[in-house]
Formats: sequence, structure tokens, C-alpha cells
Amino acid sequence: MRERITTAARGNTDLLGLLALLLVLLVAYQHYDPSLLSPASVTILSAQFLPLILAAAGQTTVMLLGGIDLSLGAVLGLAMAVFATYDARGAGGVMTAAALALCVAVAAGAVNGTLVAYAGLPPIVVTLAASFLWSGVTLVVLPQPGGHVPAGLVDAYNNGWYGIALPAAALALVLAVWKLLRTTRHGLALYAVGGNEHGAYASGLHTRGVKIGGYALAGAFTGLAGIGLAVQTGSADPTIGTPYTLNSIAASVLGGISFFGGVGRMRGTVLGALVIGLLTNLLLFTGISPFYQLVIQGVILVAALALKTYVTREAAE
Amino acid sequence: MAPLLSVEQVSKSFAGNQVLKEVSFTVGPGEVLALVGENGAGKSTVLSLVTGLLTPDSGRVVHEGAPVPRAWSPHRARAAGIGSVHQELSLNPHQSVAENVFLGAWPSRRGLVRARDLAARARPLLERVGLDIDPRTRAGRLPLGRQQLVELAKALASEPRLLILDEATSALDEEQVGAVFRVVRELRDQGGSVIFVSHRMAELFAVSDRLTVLKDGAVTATRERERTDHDDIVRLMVGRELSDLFPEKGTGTAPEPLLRARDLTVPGACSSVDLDLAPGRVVGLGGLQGQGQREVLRALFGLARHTGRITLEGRPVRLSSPRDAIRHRVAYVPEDRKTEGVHTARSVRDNLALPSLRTLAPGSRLTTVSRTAETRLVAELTERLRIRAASPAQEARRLSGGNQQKVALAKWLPADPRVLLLAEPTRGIDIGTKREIYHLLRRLADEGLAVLVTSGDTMELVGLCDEVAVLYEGRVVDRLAGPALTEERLVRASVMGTATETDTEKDTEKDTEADEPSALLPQQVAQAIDDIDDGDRPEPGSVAHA
Amino acid sequence: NVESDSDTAKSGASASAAAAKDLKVGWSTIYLTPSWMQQTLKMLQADVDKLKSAGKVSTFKTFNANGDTSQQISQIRAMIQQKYDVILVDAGSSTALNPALEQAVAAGITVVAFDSLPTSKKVIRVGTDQKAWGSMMAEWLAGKLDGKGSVIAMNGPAGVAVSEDRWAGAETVFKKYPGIKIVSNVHSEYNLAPAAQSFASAYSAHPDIDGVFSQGGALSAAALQTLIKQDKKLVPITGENYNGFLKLWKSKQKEGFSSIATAQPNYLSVIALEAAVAKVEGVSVPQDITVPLPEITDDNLSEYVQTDQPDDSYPINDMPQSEIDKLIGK
Amino acid sequence: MSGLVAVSAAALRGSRAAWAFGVLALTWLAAILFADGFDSVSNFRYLVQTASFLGIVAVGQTLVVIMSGIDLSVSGVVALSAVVCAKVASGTGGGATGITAALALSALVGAVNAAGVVWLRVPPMVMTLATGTILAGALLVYTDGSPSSAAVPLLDSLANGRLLGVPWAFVLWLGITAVAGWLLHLSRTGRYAFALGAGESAARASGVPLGATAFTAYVSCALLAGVAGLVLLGFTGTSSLTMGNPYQLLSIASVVLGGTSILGGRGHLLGTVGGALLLTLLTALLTSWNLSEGVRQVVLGVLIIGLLLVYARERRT
Ligand SMILES: Nc1ncnc2c1ncn2[C@@H]1O[C@H](COP(=O)(O)OP(=O)(O)OP(=O)(O)O)[C@@H](O)[C@H]1O
Ligand SMILES: Nc1ncnc2c1ncn2[C@@H]1O[C@H](COP(=O)(O)OP(=O)(O)OP(=O)(O)O)[C@@H](O)[C@H]1O
Ligand SMILES: [Mg+2]
Ligand SMILES: [Mg+2]
Repeated sequence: MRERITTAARGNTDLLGLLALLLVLLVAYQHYDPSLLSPASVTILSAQFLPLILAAAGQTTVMLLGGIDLSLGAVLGLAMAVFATYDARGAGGVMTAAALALCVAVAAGAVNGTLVAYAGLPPIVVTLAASFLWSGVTLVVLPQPGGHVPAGLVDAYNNGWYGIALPAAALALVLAVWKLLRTTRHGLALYAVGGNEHGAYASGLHTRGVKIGGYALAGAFTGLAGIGLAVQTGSADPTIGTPYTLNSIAASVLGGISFFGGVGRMRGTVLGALVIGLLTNLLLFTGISPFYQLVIQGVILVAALALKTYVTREAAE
Repeated sequence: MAPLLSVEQVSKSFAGNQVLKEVSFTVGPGEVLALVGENGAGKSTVLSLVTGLLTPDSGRVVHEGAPVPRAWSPHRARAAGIGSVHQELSLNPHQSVAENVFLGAWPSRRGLVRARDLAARARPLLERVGLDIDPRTRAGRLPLGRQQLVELAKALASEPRLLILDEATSALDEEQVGAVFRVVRELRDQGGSVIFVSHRMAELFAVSDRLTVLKDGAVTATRERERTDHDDIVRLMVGRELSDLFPEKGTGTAPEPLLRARDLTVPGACSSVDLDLAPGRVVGLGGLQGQGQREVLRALFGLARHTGRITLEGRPVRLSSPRDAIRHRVAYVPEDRKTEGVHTARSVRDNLALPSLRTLAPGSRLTTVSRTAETRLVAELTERLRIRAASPAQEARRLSGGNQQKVALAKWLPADPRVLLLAEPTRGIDIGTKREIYHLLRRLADEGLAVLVTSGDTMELVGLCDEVAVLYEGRVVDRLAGPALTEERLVRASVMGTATETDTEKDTEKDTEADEPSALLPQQVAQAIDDIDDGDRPEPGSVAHA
Repeated sequence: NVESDSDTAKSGASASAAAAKDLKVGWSTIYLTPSWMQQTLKMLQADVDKLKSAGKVSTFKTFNANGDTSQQISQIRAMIQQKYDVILVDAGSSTALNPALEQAVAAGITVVAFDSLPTSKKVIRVGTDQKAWGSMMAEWLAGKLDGKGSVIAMNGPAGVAVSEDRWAGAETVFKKYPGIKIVSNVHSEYNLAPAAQSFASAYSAHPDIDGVFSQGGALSAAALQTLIKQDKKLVPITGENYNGFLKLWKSKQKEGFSSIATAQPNYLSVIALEAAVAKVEGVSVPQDITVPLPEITDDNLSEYVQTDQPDDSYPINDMPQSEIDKLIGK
Repeated sequence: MSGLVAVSAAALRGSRAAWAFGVLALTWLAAILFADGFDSVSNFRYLVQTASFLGIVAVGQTLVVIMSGIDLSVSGVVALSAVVCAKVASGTGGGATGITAALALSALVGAVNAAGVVWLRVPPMVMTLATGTILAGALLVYTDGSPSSAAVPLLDSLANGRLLGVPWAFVLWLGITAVAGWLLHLSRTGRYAFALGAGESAARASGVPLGATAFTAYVSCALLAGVAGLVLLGFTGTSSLTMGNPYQLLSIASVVLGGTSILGGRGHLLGTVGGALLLTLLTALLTSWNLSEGVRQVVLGVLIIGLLLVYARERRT
């Protein structure tokens, strides 16, 4: 038993620091908000963090492939817009709307992936250009904030559903799916292509298919994030997605995902997103002047990353 | 009997540069074909046509009686029973050995790949190639030689009928080569075929049935092994006789050392290594794979953090970065050519000029680099080391491996180094070029350089060096010089990890005429190892490799 | 004690006589960087100071979401958890904050939105009529052009409610004048240089325009600057109380340049705060407080323009307390 | 100078930077033939004048991208320099002091970026993003929220004046390009930057001064962003905290459209000039057509992707 624990710990050394940081944040948070661990708080917080966590999961998928997605925010907005406008037309219930939004996001991801895989364009460039494209499409779908999400759903999401924190449940589900996926051939192929693309190709892997699949999967995560955000806010807003691009990158990097692909785990990303979310919340509680909040956010991000690099470099030697 | 594979009249050009000219050869079932040729002769290119990495401009590849389809790809080739180890490693350093072995074809149950299952299935494959490692180790943590064996296991995982080994032994020590030969013979005995490429002549003769010689992209001859010999093949390859592979060794007593290292320790790799490098002397670092040879060199070049005292011309120096080392006129040709040795994506010209920028643009960093001087320098170096490039503007990655190696060495020459550190300087280099490099190194030494070489090739160390320090688990266990420097003693010290003083007399006696290396070396070595095996032999290579 | 239990605060509020005491006030704003917000913050702070010395407000905190609407949601939730009594909000999205704000209302917090408003009917909303803004400008321009001519429209960023509303207001007016043709509809950030660039592009495609409809001061300034720099005829341009524009307008008045401007007055924030306090005190504050749009014309321009102040400011006079009281139903 | 011309001509021949100019010429021709107003001299003049603001930032960005970095803090630095200069100039300092202070601070930001990337080993994207965030906060504190206006005569004539009918801003941009082109393509430091961009390990093992090179690139980039801020201050006569925002992603797009590899180690500075002009022209063209904003963005995105497909693909193997 102890052996298993130590093995598990060894496999996660890179995450221990992050976990410790998260604990510190939680303790500090508890100090400001003693009801932190009550079901209501858990519901509220998970509702708040779910979109970022999902967006970061999408970003992580792309980064594991050695790419980066600068169009994530735009695709998130697009999914949100499709979900809420379709639902507003009352044309077939929430499930259809969600399925449609998800399909659109997956398609957008697949288009990005196809451009990266077949055109030989660097991902950062493709997705930068695609960010114009997808936010344009979003504006065509939904020229200004609006749309509709059933009030019951919004309430259930934000305030719990028979005492169940729906967002937390959704998150658990997504993580379980990822874990399963990670152990399929597709999951392994994702890591293989990210770690050494040419090698994977020379060894007979359909690297292009894997890439397109990976980007599409990222699209799915992003789409879910968009739907989550729509349900959280009860509507859609074509410009609301933008900050998620950079926030998701920050969360992934903090979670130990390498910019060069092939390295990192989803649980790290989830921790990273939680740290970022909690940190911003904590800054709200401490009541630091809003002028300084930006400064502190930036400094903490750099400090955390520098510390992480330092620690892992020591460990690696 | 119908050949398993026949390559018929294939031609291939890259950007107008014709690399293959109507090349044809066949491999029958139960046959081992050796492809021989100088660097850049087109061996890897023609094999890429077979494995689906490239498509021929004209001609065709016929596999099992049928021409391969237009959409031939590595994927299809593997599915059709062609397994290959490419010249360039294709492992994913971040995944486990087991995951790498089954890359792309992970065995799964109900769609899920179980790690334990994977490891269990990988183990017999790893054993087959003579690897005793935990299949769950990350591939990137293994030393290069072991990675190459993992590649072999990966090729075997798809149970190929045709196995292509493109310099699959270049990073292996003798024992590991033995394991590869075992696999090759096994496969041949079961009716499979193997195409084998190597620049070590002895290996070729040890394992192949026929040899096909490529020169400048065309087949010059195909010979049965029985009907040919070393000199014949070399003549076909190089186009002339090659005498004296190794240069004359230095004479006289050792001069005052230029660089002295005392107590050199790199945590986790080597400890308390003492080395004296003197002008005019070529010193070798021997031993099995991964006994810390590489780290000693990296430490002396400021790339690995180390402790110990280093003095240059009697003055203590700190070498904490390559820039320090370069400033003290120490040069380093790394083992990992593609990431450290050359900039693969940059032109030959840029690569050659990079370490000499200070002389091309004297003054401050803002000084303009003189284009004419640069051109002259590049032309001179290309000429001096006979680097074969379409033009100086050709990207380094488009060069054959051997020519890349020459670039990695040539770029240091104008910097006028005093100490030259070379890790595996002739890995993947054809025999003609090898000879050139040996003679070049000796010439440089004669001009007053101190040279330190690591090599997995015992013959090379014996033939080239004035003195060899044998490392075992990071410690120097023996120093061989003069008449004591023989292959047997070197191998013995490497695998036993102790000095072999007791045998001195016997050895010197026996090896008086063994200066010319024999063509059947591997068998000899295997014999030597077997001899030692009878005694209690410590487990080699258990030193962690950072 | 108001802080300890929000439910008592609520019942206290609905019972008539309660006086506001030591209220904990928070303001969540989508941006703090634009000058308009800075000016708003200062005006708000001044009013807070006044209320503090009157013993009505104990603490006042500002939260800057820096353009991230999701963060604004977090801010509102944090304020709910910290049991604020009053939440003021300048919303980054007209819809996205609704659930959070309604949750705050349900928790007994007095929520007042101002400037950029959410659509929720449960919060008190203090604003100007953005559609009226658009139609006021459009009417003036149409009148100036005698109902016919080509016009370039300069709008704010696409997909933002304020910008879309102003344009919707203008569009209905322009529809009434078939002689007026919108030859180009430009969207731009409220940012001088890119706006100037966009305007110049549209203008060189249509150099014979008769007027410019602009729905923001920086956009108007960009358009006017471009005309001046290119030495072109100064056609009428609608504007806003952006000081940079007002200064240019004043300096070119002699050359026959004519404009109209209105303002999104900074005192919206003060009205919002006063409304919140009044609400807690039991006054029945109207749900929607529409503040009349000021009108800056060629005649009263000099009352507004402040030549000694930076361009990037929005001159406006304070609103008399009596008028505020009237608006909030005191 | 003649050396620079010769080298540039040689490098441009058959290169991707030449493509940028080819496409630019074609687009311009098409614009003149098929769109209204593009045949007028004043429009041309205005176009190159406004392209200069973006162009100056993009030249700096090129220096960083070539050595395989990226600078997302340029938007912050543009605002920083304009705000600081305006505040100093409108206060007691006067124009010259203002300009000096602005440029010094800009350079400082560049140094901080480089320090984070080189010493703390934070990935460039995250490091510069964080400095950008910190800058936004710091500027809020510094200005107390109200940035000043200032008429600095030197900047005014630099931004708005003309030399023989050519806008000074454009002349300045070309001058800067020449100096930066010499730095990048002729000097020793430039060679180091290319080497570093093509592969860090090989560069280190060849004795390239990694730190010094990175510092030069980041500091130059920030300095140029500072210059752009000053020119913008001259152009608009006022400073604001958000005035740099448009240049963050557009500068990267210009670099890429100019044929420089985003992965570093390959490209030409002149390409960036073409890229910035092309981007400005495309935006202007789209503005002059009466499209809805959504459609406009879709068209821009598709156009950029299309152009990149034509000449900016990364070759494999
Ligand atoms: N995923 C990959 N990774 C590495 N190399 C690849 C990959 N896919 C294809 N290649 C190599 O690139 C070569 C070109 O492939 P293919 O002709 O299908 O691409 P393409 O889209 O037509 O590109 P191009 O237009 O440049 O020829 C292939 O022969 C193969 O060697
Ligand atoms: N992708 C490419 N583009 C351009 N030229 C190439 C490319 N690949 C190989 N070449 C050229 O083709 C020639 C043959 O190369 P190849 O790698 O087949 O040689 P080789 O016989 O395998 O040599 P070595 O023994 O060094 O591995 C070389 O001159 C090389 O420069
Ligand atoms: Mg093709
Ligand atoms: Mg080869």
C-alpha cells in the first residue's frame, strides 16, 4: 500500500507543488469565507470555475499535440451563441441546442486541425487567423448579446439540483471521460504525436488524423465550456469568450503542460485552472485596490511558473 | 524463388539534385542484404522509398510480387510486414518504453490499452533484443544505444517479414551489436529477410549474405559475401584503394599536459575522474555504453554541472558554460548531432560560420559580419573536410548524416582550438570519411592540439588513440597506453570494470601482430565476452543516466 | 446590525422608517482603464465620502474585471458571499450578469446598475436611453442635411449592446429620410488611431460625403482630425462630450464646422448610489431611472469644453441634488 | 547601406518575404482597379502613415520572433510610452524629458521580459503576457486613472508632417527598418539571434551568448513599441491606457504575413514591412466595403489563412 502511495506520489511530483499552492489558497479562502466547504459554496464555485476548466482542458489537448489554440475564445463564443440562439428559437429543446453547439465547436476545431495537419502551417498562426474567422461567424450568428437558456436549467446549474452541484458533476464526468480516452489508442496516439511527430509518422501512425482528431476533441471541450458559460449566464454574448484564450493557456502552463507537446496531464491543468480561479477570487476578498490587482495577478503568475521551472529543474538533475 | 522485395529502376531527386539514379536490387526470403556506400550515396533515401516515407520519381518498388500502391506510406508498409529502424531515432522521449515499442499499434482490450498488459507484452520483445530494462521507464531517460535497441524492439513488434536496419547499430557497443545479430539470424532462419546498413565493415561481413554497393546514387555492384572481401567492397564504395585506415600514432614521450582534470565529478554520471590531455596526444574514453563518458566531455565543455579541479596550462579555470570553454579554446563535437552539433534548419554556410563570428566581425557585437570573409571561410572548410553539399546554402538537415558530422567538426577549426573534445566522432560515417577524420584528428594533434575522444567502437579507440581511459560506472578503472592498448584488454576492462594488470604479459605477447584490426572482430569480441561471462561478471550499465 | 444578516436588512428596508446606516457598498465594473470610468470612479468616490460623513455608508470597494465578464460574475458572487448591502454594477455584458445579479437581489442585496445596463428586470437600472441617443444625433444630422445626402456611420465595436442600441436608434430615424444614404458603416474600438484609420479608408472610398454619423466622442474626434489633416471640407459630424472632440469643434467653429453632442454623464454613478441608499431607506425607487441626455450644441459648447483639461476626459457638470432626488423618487 | 540593399535583395530573391510584397502589389492593384478611393494620393499617403504605427511595432516583434520568442506586452508598452511621455510633457518635464523617460521605461520593460525568459525560464508567451498585465495595473496606479494630453511639437510633426510629400511617420518606419535590418541581417548579434531561433541547444554549444542576444531582442522590441507609442501620441495628441491594444495580435500577424517563421530562425525584416502594409490595406479595403462587421471579420480571417497557405507553409522533414 505504502509502495503504491509513494509510486503515485513520484508520478505526480510536478503536481505536488501546485497542490500545495491550491491548499494554501483554500485555507486563505476559508479564512475570508468560512462557508467554503458547504454544498452551496461548492456549487457556486464550481459553476464559476467550470467554463475555465473546460476551456483549459481544450487548450491542453491542443498543447499536448505540440500546438496552441489562439482561437479558443472565439470558438467558445461561437458555441455559446449557437446554443443560446438555437434554444431561443425554441426549435427542439436544450439537448438539441447543446448537441448543435457541440457539433459546431467540434467542426471549428476540426477545421483548425485540418489546416495545421495538411497545410503545414504552425498552429499559432492558423489559430490566430482562425480567431478572426470564428469571432466573425459568431457575430453573424448573434450580432449582440441575447439568446435564451431555460430559467430552470440556469437555476439548477447555479444553485444546485436536488442538492447536486451540477457543474462539479459535469466536471467529474468530463475528467472520467478524459481518463478513459487517455488509455485508448487515440489517447496514446495524441501523446505520441505531440512528443515526436516525425517519429510517430515514420513509425506508421496516421499523424494527420490524430491531429485533426485532437483539435476536434479540443473543440468539444471548448464547446462544452461555451455551453457551460451560456447556462451560467442564462444567455449568450458574442464577445465574452475572448479572455478565455489567454486564461486557458495560463492555466495549462501552470498545470505543467509543455509548449512543445507530449508532456503534461489533464489533472495538472484542472489544478492550474482552479489556482487561477481561486486566486482571482481571493484577490476580491482581500479588498486590495483594483489598481493593484492586475499587478499582483501578473507577478504571481510569473513567480509560480519560475518557481515551478526551478523546482522541476532541480528534480530533473 | 521470387524475391520478397525488389526495387526496380527507382530514381529520386530533391529540388533538382538527383540522389538516386535507376537503382535496382532484390532481397529474397531468408536472405540478409547489406547496402553499402559512402555517406550520401543514397542508402537511406532508397530505404525510405521502401518504407513509404518518400515516393520515387520513377521506377517502382515491388513487394511480395506486387508493385506497392501509389498511396504507399509508413502505415501501409508496416501493415504489409515491413519493419524498420530508421537512421534517425523515432522514439517519443516522453512515453514509456512499452508505449514506444507498440507505437501506433497498441494492443487493447475493449478499446482500452492497459499499462500492465503493455509492459507484459513488451518484456519478451525487449529480452529478444537483449535489453533488460523496466518497460515503464521513459524512453528519453535511456542512453542512446538502448534507445536504438528499443527501436529494434519496436520494429519487431509488428512481426515483420522484411526488416530494414538503417544504421541500427551505430550507437551500440559490441555486446549490443551481438544482440542485434542474434535477432537478424533468427529472422533469417525463419525465412524472413533483412536489409542491413552499417558503416562498420566488420558487421557487414559478419551478418550479410549479399552486399549491394551504392555510389553516388547508383548501384555499382552486388556481391555474394563469399566472393568478396573488405578491400573489394571498399574499392567499390570509394572508387580507389584505401590503405592505412588509421594514421601513425604519436611518437616520443608524453609532453607536459595542457589540460588537467582532477576529481572531476558530475553527479549521477561520473566521479573522481582524473584526466591529462597533452598537445599532440589523442586520448580516448572507453567503456561500455553510458558509463559516464559523455558527461565527462560535457563537463569539460561547461555543459554539465560538475565539481573538481581543472587546470589549463597550469592555471585553474572554471568551465561553467560553453562560452567559458570556447574562450579557453576548447571545442566540442557532441554526440547528439541534430540538436547540439548543427542547426539542422540552417544552411551549411551559417553553421560553419557560427563559431567564427567573432573573427568575421571583430570589434563589438554590432559589427557587420564580413560576407566575403565568410564565403572564403566556408569554401575553405568545405574543401578541407570534403563536405558534400549541393551548395553552401543547402540546409544542414538535407545533408547525409556523415556530412552533417563533418560540418559539426569543421565549424570549430577556424576558432583555432587547443583542446578538441569529440563524442562518437565517426558514428554513422563511411569508411572513407572515417579514414579522413582519423587522419585529420591526428594531423590536428600533431599541430599541437590535445584531443579527447569517446567511442563505442573499440577498434577505433585502439587504432586512433595514444592512451585510453576505461570508464566503468563513472570511474576510471583502467588506463591503457602503448603496447598495453589492445582490443582484448580494452574489452576486458570495459566489461569487468577492473584493471587487468595481471594479464599484461600474456596480452602484449599475443597482440604484437594484432595492430591491423581483423575483419571478424565481432566474433572475437563475442568470444572474449563469453570468456569473461564464465566468471562472475558485474551488471553493466546500472549507472543512472541523466 | 445590517451586516450580520441580510434578511433583516431586507425586511428592514421594506418596513418604511429604516434609515440607511453603515452600508457596505461595492462597485463592479467591467473596465477601469478608460478615462470615462476613472472620472466616474472619482465622482462616485466623492459622493461616497459625503455619504460616509453622513454615516450612511461604511465601506466602499471597487472591483475591476478588466474586460472579463466571467470575472465580473465572480465579483458579484464574492460580494454576495461577503454580504455587501449594495452592489453597483457597470455591466460588461447586457445579458451574462443577469443570473448573478438576480441571485444578489434574492439574497436581499440592493442592486443598482448604471451606464452599461443588464437586461434583468429585477435590478434598478440607471441609464440614458441609448436608442434616443442614436436618434437624437441622427435627427440633427438629417435636419442639417435637409434630409438628403451621403453619410458615413462610425460605430463602436460590434457585438456590444450599447453600440448596437445607439445604431438601432439612428437607423430608425434614417429610415424616415429616404434621401439619406449610409454609404459605409464602420465599426471600431473607441480608440483614436484605429478609428482614424478606418474613417480614412471609408472616406477615401466616399470622398463626397455630406456628413458623418458618429456615436462616440473618440470616433468623432478621429473623423474630424482626419478631415482637418487632409484639408478637406468640414462636414457636420455628430459627437459626444469627449474633450478632445469638443476642443477641435471649438477651434473649427469659426470655419463653419457644426456639430451636436450628448453625453453619457458620469453622474449616473452618483444617481445609482443615491438610489441604492434611498432604496435601503425605504423610498420606493423606480425600477428604471432614465436620465435625460444633455445636449451640447454650437451655442452652449463653451459651457462644456475645457481647453485646459486633457483630451481624454469627459467634461460634465455635477447634477444638482434636487434633480437627483426627483429622479430617484424621493 | 549598399551592403544592406545587396543582402536584402539576395535574401528576398525567391523567398517568402518577396511573396508578401508580390501579394501586396497585387492587392493594391486590385484595390485601385476595383475599389473606390484607392487611386487617390491622399489615401495612399494616409494608408502608409497609419500603417507605420503598426509597422514600427511589428519590426520590433520580428526581432523577437526570429530568436523564437514572442512579445505580447507590446500593447502595454505602446500605452506606457505614450502615457508617460504625455504626463511628463504636460507636467513640468517638457517634451524631450518626456520622450527620454518614455523610451527608458520601455527599454526597462523589455529587459524585464528578457530576464524572465532567460533567467527564470518562463515561456515567452506567458512572461510577456504577465508583464503586459502588470503594466496595465502599473499605469492605472501611475496616472491615477487619468492619462494626459500633450502637444509635443517634435512628435506632432513626426506623426503628421511630411517630407517631400511622404509622411514623416513612414520615413521614420523605413529608417527604423533599415537600422533593425542591419542589426538583424548584417551584424554579429543578428547572426546570434537567428542561431538562437533555429535551436537553443546547438546555439549554446556553439558559444552563442544566449542571454545577451535575448536581451538585445526584447529590449529593441520594447523600445520600438515605445517609439510607436510616441508617434501615436503625436498623431492623436492624447494618450490613453488602451491605445496599444490593437497592436498586440496585429503585430504578430504582420510578422507572419511577412513570411517570417513564427518558430524562429527564418525570415526577413523586409517581409514584415510588406506584411504590415498588406494587413493595413486589407483592413482598409474591407472597411470601404459596406459589410456587416461579422462578415468583415470572416473575410479577413479567410483571406489571412488563404495568404498563409500560399506562401507561409513550413516544409516538413
Ligand atoms: N504527419 C506527417 N509528419 C511528417 N511527415 C509527413 C506527415 N505527413 C506527410 N508527411 C511527409 O510529407 C510528404 C508530403 O505529403 P503529401 O504529399 O501528402 O502532402 P501535401 O499536402 O501534398 O504537401 P505538399 O503540397 O507540400 O506536397 C509525405 O510524403 C511524407 O513524407
Ligand atoms: N529531404 C532531402 N532534401 C534534399 N536532399 C536530400 C534530402 N534527403 C537526402 N538528401 C540528399 O540525398 C543524398 C542521399 O542521402 P541519404 O541520406 O540517402 O544518404 P545515405 O547513403 O543514407 O548517407 P549516410 O550514410 O550518411 O546516412 C545526400 O546527398 C543528401 O544530401
Ligand atoms: Mg503533395
Ligand atoms: Mg543514411
